[in-house]
Amino acid sequence: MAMTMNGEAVLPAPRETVWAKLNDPEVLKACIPGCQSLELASPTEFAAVAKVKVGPVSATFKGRVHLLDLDPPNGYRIQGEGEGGVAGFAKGGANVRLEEVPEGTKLVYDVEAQIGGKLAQLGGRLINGVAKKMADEFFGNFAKAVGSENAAA
Amino acid sequence: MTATGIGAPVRRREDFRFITGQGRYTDDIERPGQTYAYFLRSPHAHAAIRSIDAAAARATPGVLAVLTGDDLAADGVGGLICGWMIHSKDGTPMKAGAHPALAQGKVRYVGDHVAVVVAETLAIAKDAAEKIVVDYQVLAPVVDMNAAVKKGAPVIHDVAPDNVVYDWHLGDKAAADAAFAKAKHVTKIDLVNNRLVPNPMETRAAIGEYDGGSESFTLYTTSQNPHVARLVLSAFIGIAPEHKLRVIAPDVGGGFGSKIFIYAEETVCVWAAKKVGRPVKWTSDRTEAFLSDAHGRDHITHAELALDDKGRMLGLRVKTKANLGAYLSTFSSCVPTYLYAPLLSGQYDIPAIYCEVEGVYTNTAPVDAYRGAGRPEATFVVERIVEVAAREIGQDPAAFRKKNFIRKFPHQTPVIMAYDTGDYAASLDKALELIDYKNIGRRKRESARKGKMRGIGFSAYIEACGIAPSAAVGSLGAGVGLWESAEVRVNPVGTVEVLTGSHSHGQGHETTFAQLVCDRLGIPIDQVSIVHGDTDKVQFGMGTYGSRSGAVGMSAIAKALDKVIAKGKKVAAYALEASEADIEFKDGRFGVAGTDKSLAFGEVALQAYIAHKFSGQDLEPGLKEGAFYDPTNFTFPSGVHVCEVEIDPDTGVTRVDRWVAVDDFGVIINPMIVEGQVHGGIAQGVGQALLEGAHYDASGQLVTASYMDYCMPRADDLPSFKVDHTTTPCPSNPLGIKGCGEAGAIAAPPAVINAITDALGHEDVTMPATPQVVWRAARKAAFRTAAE
Amino acid sequence: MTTVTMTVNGKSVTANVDPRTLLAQFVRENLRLTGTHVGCDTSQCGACVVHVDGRAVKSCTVLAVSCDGASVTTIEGLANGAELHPMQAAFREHHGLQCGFCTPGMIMSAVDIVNRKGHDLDEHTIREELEGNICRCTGYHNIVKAVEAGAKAMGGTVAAGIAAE
Amino acid sequence: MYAFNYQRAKSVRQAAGLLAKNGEAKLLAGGQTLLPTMKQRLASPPVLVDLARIEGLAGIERKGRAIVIGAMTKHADVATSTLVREAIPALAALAEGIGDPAVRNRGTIGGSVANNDPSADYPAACLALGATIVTNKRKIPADEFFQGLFTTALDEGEIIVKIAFPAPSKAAYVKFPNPASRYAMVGVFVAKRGSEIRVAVTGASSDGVFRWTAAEEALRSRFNPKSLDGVAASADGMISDIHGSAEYRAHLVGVMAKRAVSAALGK
Repeated sequence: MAMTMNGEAVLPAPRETVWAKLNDPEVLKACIPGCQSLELASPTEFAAVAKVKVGPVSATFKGRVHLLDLDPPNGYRIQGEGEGGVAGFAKGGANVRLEEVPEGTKLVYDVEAQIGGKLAQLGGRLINGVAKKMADEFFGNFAKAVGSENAAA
Repeated sequence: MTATGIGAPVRRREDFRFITGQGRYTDDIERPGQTYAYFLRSPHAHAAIRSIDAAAARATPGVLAVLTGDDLAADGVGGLICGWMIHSKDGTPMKAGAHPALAQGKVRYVGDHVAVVVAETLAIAKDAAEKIVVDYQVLAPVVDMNAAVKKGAPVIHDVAPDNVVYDWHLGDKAAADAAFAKAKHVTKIDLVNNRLVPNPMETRAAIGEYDGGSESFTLYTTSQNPHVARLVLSAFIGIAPEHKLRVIAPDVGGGFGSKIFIYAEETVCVWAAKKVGRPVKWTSDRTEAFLSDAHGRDHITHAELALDDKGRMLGLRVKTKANLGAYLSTFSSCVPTYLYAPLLSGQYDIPAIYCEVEGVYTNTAPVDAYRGAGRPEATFVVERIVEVAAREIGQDPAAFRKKNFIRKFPHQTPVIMAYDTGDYAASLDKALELIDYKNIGRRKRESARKGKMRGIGFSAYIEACGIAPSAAVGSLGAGVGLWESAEVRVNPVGTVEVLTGSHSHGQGHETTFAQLVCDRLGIPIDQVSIVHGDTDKVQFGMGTYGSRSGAVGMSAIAKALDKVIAKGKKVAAYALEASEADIEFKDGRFGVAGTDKSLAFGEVALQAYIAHKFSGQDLEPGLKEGAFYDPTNFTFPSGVHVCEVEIDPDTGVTRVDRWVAVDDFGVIINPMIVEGQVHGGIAQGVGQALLEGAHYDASGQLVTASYMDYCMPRADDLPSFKVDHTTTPCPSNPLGIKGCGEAGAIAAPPAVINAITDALGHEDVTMPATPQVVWRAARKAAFRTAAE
Repeated sequence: MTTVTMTVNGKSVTANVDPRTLLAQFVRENLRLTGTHVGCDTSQCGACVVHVDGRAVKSCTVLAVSCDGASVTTIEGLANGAELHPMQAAFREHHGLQCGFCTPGMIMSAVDIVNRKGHDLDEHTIREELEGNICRCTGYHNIVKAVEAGAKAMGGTVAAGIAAE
Repeated sequence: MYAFNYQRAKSVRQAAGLLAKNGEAKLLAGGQTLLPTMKQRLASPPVLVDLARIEGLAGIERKGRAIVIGAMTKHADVATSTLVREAIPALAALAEGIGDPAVRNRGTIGGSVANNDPSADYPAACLALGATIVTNKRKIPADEFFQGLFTTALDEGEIIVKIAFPAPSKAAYVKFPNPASRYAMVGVFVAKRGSEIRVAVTGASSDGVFRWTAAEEALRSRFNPKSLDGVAASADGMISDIHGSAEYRAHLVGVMAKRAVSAALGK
């Protein structure tokens, strides 16, 4: 099942700072919902484990996260795919653009995600909502990470 | 008619065990030492398998084996087959891709079988399956039929580089084109016949067993045709020679076609039983059933009907794409061809018909016969285009049909079939009366006052049942002849065992077949037992599908009974010391004509076994006769179904308010059972029209893989039905039977859609006409009305 | 493993079970009462309906361990010896079954409907109350008739003829 | 199903203790959602804490103008309760429409509310009636309790004990069931108490139950279905699946709301 969504957030930090955070594995780890580990395999590739919990469902996905089309400090594409065992698989990506605005940096994202296997077979009504929630959480967490860092500084 | 003879609504003899929980279905059977199989299935619609690492799974305590396609190949186990050869227009044979029971190198749909784990418990098997690491190279899938045949589409089987299985046709193209050239009016429609999942309530199950001492196998399985399963497993797949393989189909919880086929799981259970040296049991869960049972229907069709200035039909042209899924299932190739196009004449006198069918591979579950198999698809085309044509030329749809009905029999259609008998107008007239057609206008106005929209829809269907004359189907590409066998064993005490090659999985054969025996032999029904579903008991048979059990299976029994009576006369002649020519058999007694000397059937049976009075050379002892019956023609049940719906335009909810079915099934053995078959068929047809649809997303994931998303008809989705019949006995079999099992599923879908489109005033409604579909269509209707 | 004791069809049974054992598995596999069927994975088809302490439940969605101390009735416990329960008799009389697979759950649900809604049931009520039981064979037409007649018979308003049949 | 350790709690305190000991433990209330999920191996709690034997967790009582329902009260018992039928017939009717009869005999109000499935019925009743969710730690107003898809105000180890529903003067719940699953595709609960009008919508939004404030405002001037003419729910954020697009769901919210108002007026 495939779905797409998009959104944007204005972050109170300069674009270079935001860009650096977008490339910081520790920040990414803290922002990916349910992320249990994120290990650097190369500067643009990570091995990731994330535990996804939605209501009664919980599934652990193991896979890779890649950073592609790097265009500092304007944006990149973050892409991942994971195997969730019985639950099936998930893959998806987001195009992230950073624009300078008077308040700081505007982050604009387009996400597309696809799942297969048991979750796709059984979870039809929930897939969109879950994907949206996870994207919102990721970028929400990211905004917080940028915000708190900035406030602390 | 006696209380238990032909025509009596005898209560079913099989029911006691079912209503008391004593039915014995495959999963109810527990074999000593049985192990459990669990299949690892592909989560991808299309992928190459680079490697399978099963070491961790094999090392799991309690695991007996993890087997893959490589193991199958190493043992020389053959692939699954498609038993009906179809040739394309250009004479080339259909392109059948290899179909291994466990994937070899590639998976082609979500649910395709990758490996099997055999373990002490199902839980252990599942745990171990999670440890198997499959390295997939994911390939682009193709799910949509139109996309599959486009240049550059992903190739599913190398033998079919354009994903076309066959490009087939039937009929006279030149004659059809000529008819259209002189037409005054041409009606054109585009239709989608939605993909369905059969969903018998009992899922498939199998227990394979191997006896090393006798080197023989036993397979307990949910089959509609255990002998065909044995034949295929033996002759084609090469599991064991036929005499070393016993297939038992015990109580089977519904089939609807989906249990005719020889599937991967059953095959693997038999093979694996020898490998692990223990019985191997597999029971499908419902999600597995959705993924891996053969689906039904799935056509895209464009059709055109040519009419003259008086509204008479001149010609019909039909072009269909049929989705056959990722592999050719056992009978899949014949369903959209010879079970479809020959029915396109419907009940109508159409001088010229031409039909083209393209069979297409996609990365979806295989598609094969499902209740009606080809005939519902044909009826949907015919009854939708006839309805639309009547509306376009402003004629009453009932009158338009009547005007075009075939009236003289036999009638040779332009598409193979020779209809033997029928009275289509009689069924229509009766249906119109039962639905109270003359007051439909008043009922529509009443609905409108409540803000609802009411519509009425007709479906005048015909089907070809009693499949099938062996010579006829042989000439069309069938791998086997479709006769049926019967054996009647009369015991010395006069009780009778009938062994039949038909198989009952809800049809009530233990009752109806016994009624025939009572009728013919004049003995009480409790002295008759019907034996079926075991290849060690019944020598051979073709099984139950295509509404053939009555017309073909019972005809074989009737033939064997005739032989029993003939032999009985000989026995009676010896016993009564009379000439055989003077022996008459009537009301269960053999008597000497013109005398009061007679013996009851049971007494003659005893004499046959005592044999004291025989001269051995003239007459063998015993009373047991067998027969093979090969029909001379198909049978042609027909009828008219009328559906009345009321639509809530605010929500799009369609309520089926009235249903009338008037069917001509020829001679009816048990009206109670026949009506039950009609009810069930209508429910499946209404399900197709309003509720059911298998839906794959663009990546090939089946998103309707449980009852959470696949909408099964429930009690409150349906009304009670008014079911009646007319009768023209079938002339081609000794009992006059036509067949009734599929009629409802064939007739219903166009009746529903015709009713909805009547209510809405336009034709733009697809199946399944879910609330959302109808809501949109109702809005379109409102815009049109506003614009007028 | 957890010990569980319950009364099934009037008989006390005690077993040591893996806690993940569902009630449906327990009656089918441990007790070999195979009249209770499993037809789906999502608690919708109703083939597995049994009564726990007099109330219909889907035994595929109940843990056996949570029925400790409970009284369970399965389809096998409905008839009184050779004498059919009036609802069973009505299903046979009205041809309310074909393949028989959904039938045990259907009958157990039907008895529960009567227990809750009384003996005089109209078609609309019966159809609504059967929401949790799926049948693929009958189109429900004869099931509805059977439930209506069975309900009446349970109230004793129909001659005992059916029950004694 | 994966193996798990089964614990039968005798008190809420003990249940909370078991949860505290194992963060992955799950509570078994009615199990009508959890057990099917576990059967599919989509949940693997190592410990299952059964609440069924805790005394006092099930039951219905009247306290002043409110109906208080114990967390382990089954849907069937709410549906047939004389107290509920007299004080809040709409709530009894809602309970009678959950799942099917056999599911209603196992499923519990506490389980449903704690799960906060976006298609569940009870959250709409809680929100529209202004219920208070009482836990082993505190009292949470419904407005604060439901926080989006499967998300609630419950902390780790917090257990719902009971739910208090103030009786409205008029109320009704009308739902449009998904044809297949029979879950609410759209369910609208309308309640009027004095001048306060609350309209809660379930099934439609991927964020779960929400109050439809535009409809509340429209109904405040006059509690009549006609007041909702021209008031349209936005399709933004609505669930879109094979059964219904966001647009269709948004449309149904309007239709169901009108029907609920009519029903509340006894029409």
